[in-house]
Amino acid sequence: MQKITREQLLEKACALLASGEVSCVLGWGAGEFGYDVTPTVFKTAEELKEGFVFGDFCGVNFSKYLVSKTQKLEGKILVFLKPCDTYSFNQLLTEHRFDREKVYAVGIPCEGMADIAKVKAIAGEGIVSIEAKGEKLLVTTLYEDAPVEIDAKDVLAERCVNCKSKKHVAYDELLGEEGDVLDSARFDEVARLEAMTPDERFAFWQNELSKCIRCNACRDACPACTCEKCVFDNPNSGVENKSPANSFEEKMFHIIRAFHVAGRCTDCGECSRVCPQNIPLHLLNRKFIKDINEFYGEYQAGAEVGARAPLVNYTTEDLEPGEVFDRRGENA
Amino acid sequence: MQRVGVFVCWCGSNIAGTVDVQAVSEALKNEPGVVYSANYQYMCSQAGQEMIKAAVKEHRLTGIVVCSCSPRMHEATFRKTAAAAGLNPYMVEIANIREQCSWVHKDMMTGTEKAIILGKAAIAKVNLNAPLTPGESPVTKRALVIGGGIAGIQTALDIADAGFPVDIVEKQPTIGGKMAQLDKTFPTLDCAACILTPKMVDVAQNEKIRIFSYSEVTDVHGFVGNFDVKIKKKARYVKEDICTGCGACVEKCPMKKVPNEFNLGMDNRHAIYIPFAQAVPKVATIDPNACNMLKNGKCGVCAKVCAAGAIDYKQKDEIIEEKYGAIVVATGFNPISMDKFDEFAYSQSKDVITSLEFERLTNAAGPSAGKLLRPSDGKHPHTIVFVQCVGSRCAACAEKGKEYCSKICCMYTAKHAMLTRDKYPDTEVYVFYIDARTPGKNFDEFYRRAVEEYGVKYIKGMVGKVVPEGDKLKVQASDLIANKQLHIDADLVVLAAAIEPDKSARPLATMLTASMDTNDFFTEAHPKLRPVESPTAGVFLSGACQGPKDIPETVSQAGAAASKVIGLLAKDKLTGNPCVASSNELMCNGCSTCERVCPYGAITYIDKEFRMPDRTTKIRRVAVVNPAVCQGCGACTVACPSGAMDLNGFKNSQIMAEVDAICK
Amino acid sequence: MENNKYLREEILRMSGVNTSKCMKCGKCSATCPAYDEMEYHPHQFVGMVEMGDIEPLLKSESLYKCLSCFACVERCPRGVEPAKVVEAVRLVAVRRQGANRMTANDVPETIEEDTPQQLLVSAFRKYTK
Amino acid sequence: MQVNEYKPLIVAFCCNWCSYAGADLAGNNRLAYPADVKIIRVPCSCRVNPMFILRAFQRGADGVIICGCHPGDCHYTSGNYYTRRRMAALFSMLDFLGIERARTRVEWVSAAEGAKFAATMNDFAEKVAALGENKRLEDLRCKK
Repeated sequence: MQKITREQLLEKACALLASGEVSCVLGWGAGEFGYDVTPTVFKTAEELKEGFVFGDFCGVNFSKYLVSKTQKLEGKILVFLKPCDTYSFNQLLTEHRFDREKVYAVGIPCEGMADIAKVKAIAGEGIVSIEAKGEKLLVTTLYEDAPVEIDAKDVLAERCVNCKSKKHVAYDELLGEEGDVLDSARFDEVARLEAMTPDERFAFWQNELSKCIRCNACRDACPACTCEKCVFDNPNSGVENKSPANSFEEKMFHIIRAFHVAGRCTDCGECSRVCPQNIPLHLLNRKFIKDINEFYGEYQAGAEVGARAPLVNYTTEDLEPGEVFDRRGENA
Repeated sequence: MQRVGVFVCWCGSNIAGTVDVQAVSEALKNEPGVVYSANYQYMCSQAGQEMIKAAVKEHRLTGIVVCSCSPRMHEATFRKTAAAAGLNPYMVEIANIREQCSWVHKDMMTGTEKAIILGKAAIAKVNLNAPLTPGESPVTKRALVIGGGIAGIQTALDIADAGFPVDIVEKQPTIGGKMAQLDKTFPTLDCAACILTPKMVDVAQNEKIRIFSYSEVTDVHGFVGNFDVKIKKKARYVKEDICTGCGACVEKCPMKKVPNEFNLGMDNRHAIYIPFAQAVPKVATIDPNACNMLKNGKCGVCAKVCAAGAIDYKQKDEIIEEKYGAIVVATGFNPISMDKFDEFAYSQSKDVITSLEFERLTNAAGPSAGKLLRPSDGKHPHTIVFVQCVGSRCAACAEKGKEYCSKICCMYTAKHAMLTRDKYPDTEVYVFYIDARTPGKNFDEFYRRAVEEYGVKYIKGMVGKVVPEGDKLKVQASDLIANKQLHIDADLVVLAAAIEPDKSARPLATMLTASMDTNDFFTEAHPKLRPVESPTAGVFLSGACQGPKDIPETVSQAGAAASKVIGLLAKDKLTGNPCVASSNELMCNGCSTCERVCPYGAITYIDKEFRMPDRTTKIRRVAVVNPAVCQGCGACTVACPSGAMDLNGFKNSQIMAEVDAICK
Repeated sequence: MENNKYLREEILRMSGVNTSKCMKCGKCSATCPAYDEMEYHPHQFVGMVEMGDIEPLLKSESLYKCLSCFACVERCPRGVEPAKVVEAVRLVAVRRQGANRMTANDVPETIEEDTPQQLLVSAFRKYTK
Repeated sequence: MQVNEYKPLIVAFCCNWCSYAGADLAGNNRLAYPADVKIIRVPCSCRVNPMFILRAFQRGADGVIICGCHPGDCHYTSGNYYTRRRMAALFSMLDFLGIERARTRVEWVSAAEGAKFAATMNDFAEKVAALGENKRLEDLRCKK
């Protein structure tokens, strides 16, 4: 399904390592299963040849890893960035979270990544291997004799179904062809919820957020959540907590989490991708993005380095908080 | 744990009438940290204060809660009381049980209940209070005035008069600014030069004032009381201290065809020049773009004729570094460009001029030696059309004009029209106006005189277009009162161009971290109550850089700015408000979010080395708040995602504790 | 009066003009080449529509004297666009009468040899809607 | 007896320079408003962290109102402009989660508007009382 192949990336990585341009490569490493991909630092061509993978399950956004890796590792780091990753990359640069000089960014095209939950929903559990074949995925499981053939389009991750951009906004070098910013329908689901009655919305979120186990994966994967120490870990913040003891704390955590990244969130979708409970957390972020776009004009976090985020900006003509509701109907 | 004393005030019957003060002091006795609780008729009285002081000693109190009137009333009083008892004044919290309780609630039960809750909230807060000490910083007793027009001159003179040294930085070779170009001033018609030039001489002779002419501010660091400023003194290729201003060099300079900016390009000057006869400093300047010697090394006449030996072709730009305690911005204004107003044929005909050009034409020291002659053919104009609001009050196109009223045009146009009719009674003078705006002492009387005594024809309406035809200017305009379209054959058309802040203001504002509005006028700290201060502490505003102004207003604002500067420089040390933001560097990400919301530029970032638990070191970017600049609004604390930024006196934990106490 | 309010709103909606932005400077009328032909002038159109005084405009020949040259739109310092107001009032008149003042067939007869092209274009804009 | 009469608990964050002074003025003029309104003084409305608001709801507040200087009049020039954006976003999010809109409000009250302060508090308390107890954002552990 991906237009760019593992071999092309491997060749580029090995060449850059050999020339001394970079000292290591931040890439996707093979995990236990084919769909189980682990962010890995490769220091030699041998390590790369052995462990580097690339395919339809390489959704990890490496931008965030640069914050810690550039601090720890010597020399330049080669990182592969999909178009949506480059927005996070820029946003982190805007916030001075890593040294641009220590990174060699290679932009790679992306045809959309697959969601293993969707694959399992079709092919069932016990997946042994997944092979890409043209526009199809061949899934071999423990329980079926023949591989199950799945249309790759049918198992696209939610964020890729509503891909916002195939254009890279930052890179040192680009592999493959540059795409365009897309008109996505990413706000449709938010609009659907907005159209519900408050009671329905409350029921929806109560149900979703009750699943939260406070594993903090959403926070830890989020490229906007790069605080040295999170408020939820800060005993002086008044909101420190570790477990969702009751429904209030689930909401508290997710409201504050989304509020803290509001205006900075690039809508990369990592939060929902990593959520083990499949809570559609990205909808909270998108709600903020949609509101910001409607209230203060279109804004895409990370589109350019140094941009002033909407919530740390203002005009004297901004709408009043009360008017937020006047703009909508009783339910919507 | 604190040892808190609670003092409930009766305020006579003001509080005690609706609140059971005895019950309140009893109830609060059992709150955590409280070791003493009492009530008294008038806590703010001498006796009440003595009672607090005695209790502090007797019960070794570390915190005080006074349940009384609004903190806006007596917080300062009780802080002083605490300080007198040897306690840190910031260990006092007030529970407002008068304005926000006894006075707004009717029955005793609700009043008492609420007073107890408010008391609990104050106790919860004081339990988390920490002693705060206002920071002190020294004050450099020297002021910088940026801009040497009438605003800058007046400010500098007033500051110097109080005994403080002042430096004026002026980008032109001479001080004087726009006022030096004017002919007469409204509404008294005294000549601008007659009242300005003595002040310029005063500046030159004042030993407290230094003038850096032909200079620009290139860098500003520091904060109120302690600014470090770099000033670039551009090479004028003439030794300023040696040049006597005799003008021999100017006379002999062979390069005579340089447009004279002082006369707005209506005549020429030499490559070496003194802008005008009364210039201060009266020193020649060589225009490096026009001088043959500087361009290709061929000439050197001026050096030969200079008896003093002041010419120095090898002079270089010089950077001067100086410390200042206060900075006054007086960068002034300029008329906007008329290029976009094709309908008035400004770029097509030399006889369509701006009002500032008209000033030069009527000025005795101007290009026509004060005779009102048409720039095209030097003939006497018989019909003059003045057009008001050219580019002012223009909401249609931001590139063309300005949305605001330029304020001064109505009056100077009345002046121009009146003077023209006075000197040349055979001239027909039309003024096309939208509204004649003449608020000000003797202003409307002045305008009416122009109409009634001098016969200036004021027509309510606007000029639609001006078309040069032969030696005439065909003016098509509307007369809204007569409901007619007029066609006037004019000899001269004068456009009252809108004024805008000088282009140098925007980069300067960035250097000063002083805020500006969308029109690039400097913003004042408070539009009514602090009109001459910028929100950035230590930066003051004088003259048209803050908004369109006439001369009397400019001078009064200049004096006001000076008095603010004097008030600042008179202090040996600045005591800050200790309730300022501070960042916990262990938690700070250095993400710059807080810096963006700070209206005062109080936050900077440093790269700091941290020792990590694994004994390695790590360099991280962290925010540092300058307590002398921070005013304590708290915008940064909410912008900070990690909660590293907190506000002393209103810490997150303190406000949370209040919330908890109230919601219990 | 109610009717006027409705008419006024209709005209504002059709023209997309906010007449309250007008600061009554008269530059539109100052710049108007058809001024002398008109009984009501561009600034009056704006002012009268703003006041709801629309009937006299509907009855006036001025509606058909506007050349739609848009000079007033170009010059207005407040971005009011008087020509669009005139156009909207004219449309109201046309719709109300249920018939055009002229048909397209009548136009060629009125054309003189030195008729400027702009006039023709504007004439067709007006008379063939 | 008034035992069963439901009284909402309302937390009002007031900026020191305008709204807190406005509340004082309401007191000076003896303009009554419900005792259920408890005021917390902050230097500027922009000091109000969304965490404070959620905390109040957690501990059982039924409504939270934030009062600041009118836009353009902020003592710190721009503080209330940030408040305006933050709270617009936050309130919209709370609404998105199904929390009743009438429980949150931002109101600009100047130091001269004692009457407006009292009227605002009366109105807000009435609207919140109509909604009844806050059940959607409460934390049962914090209940007495």
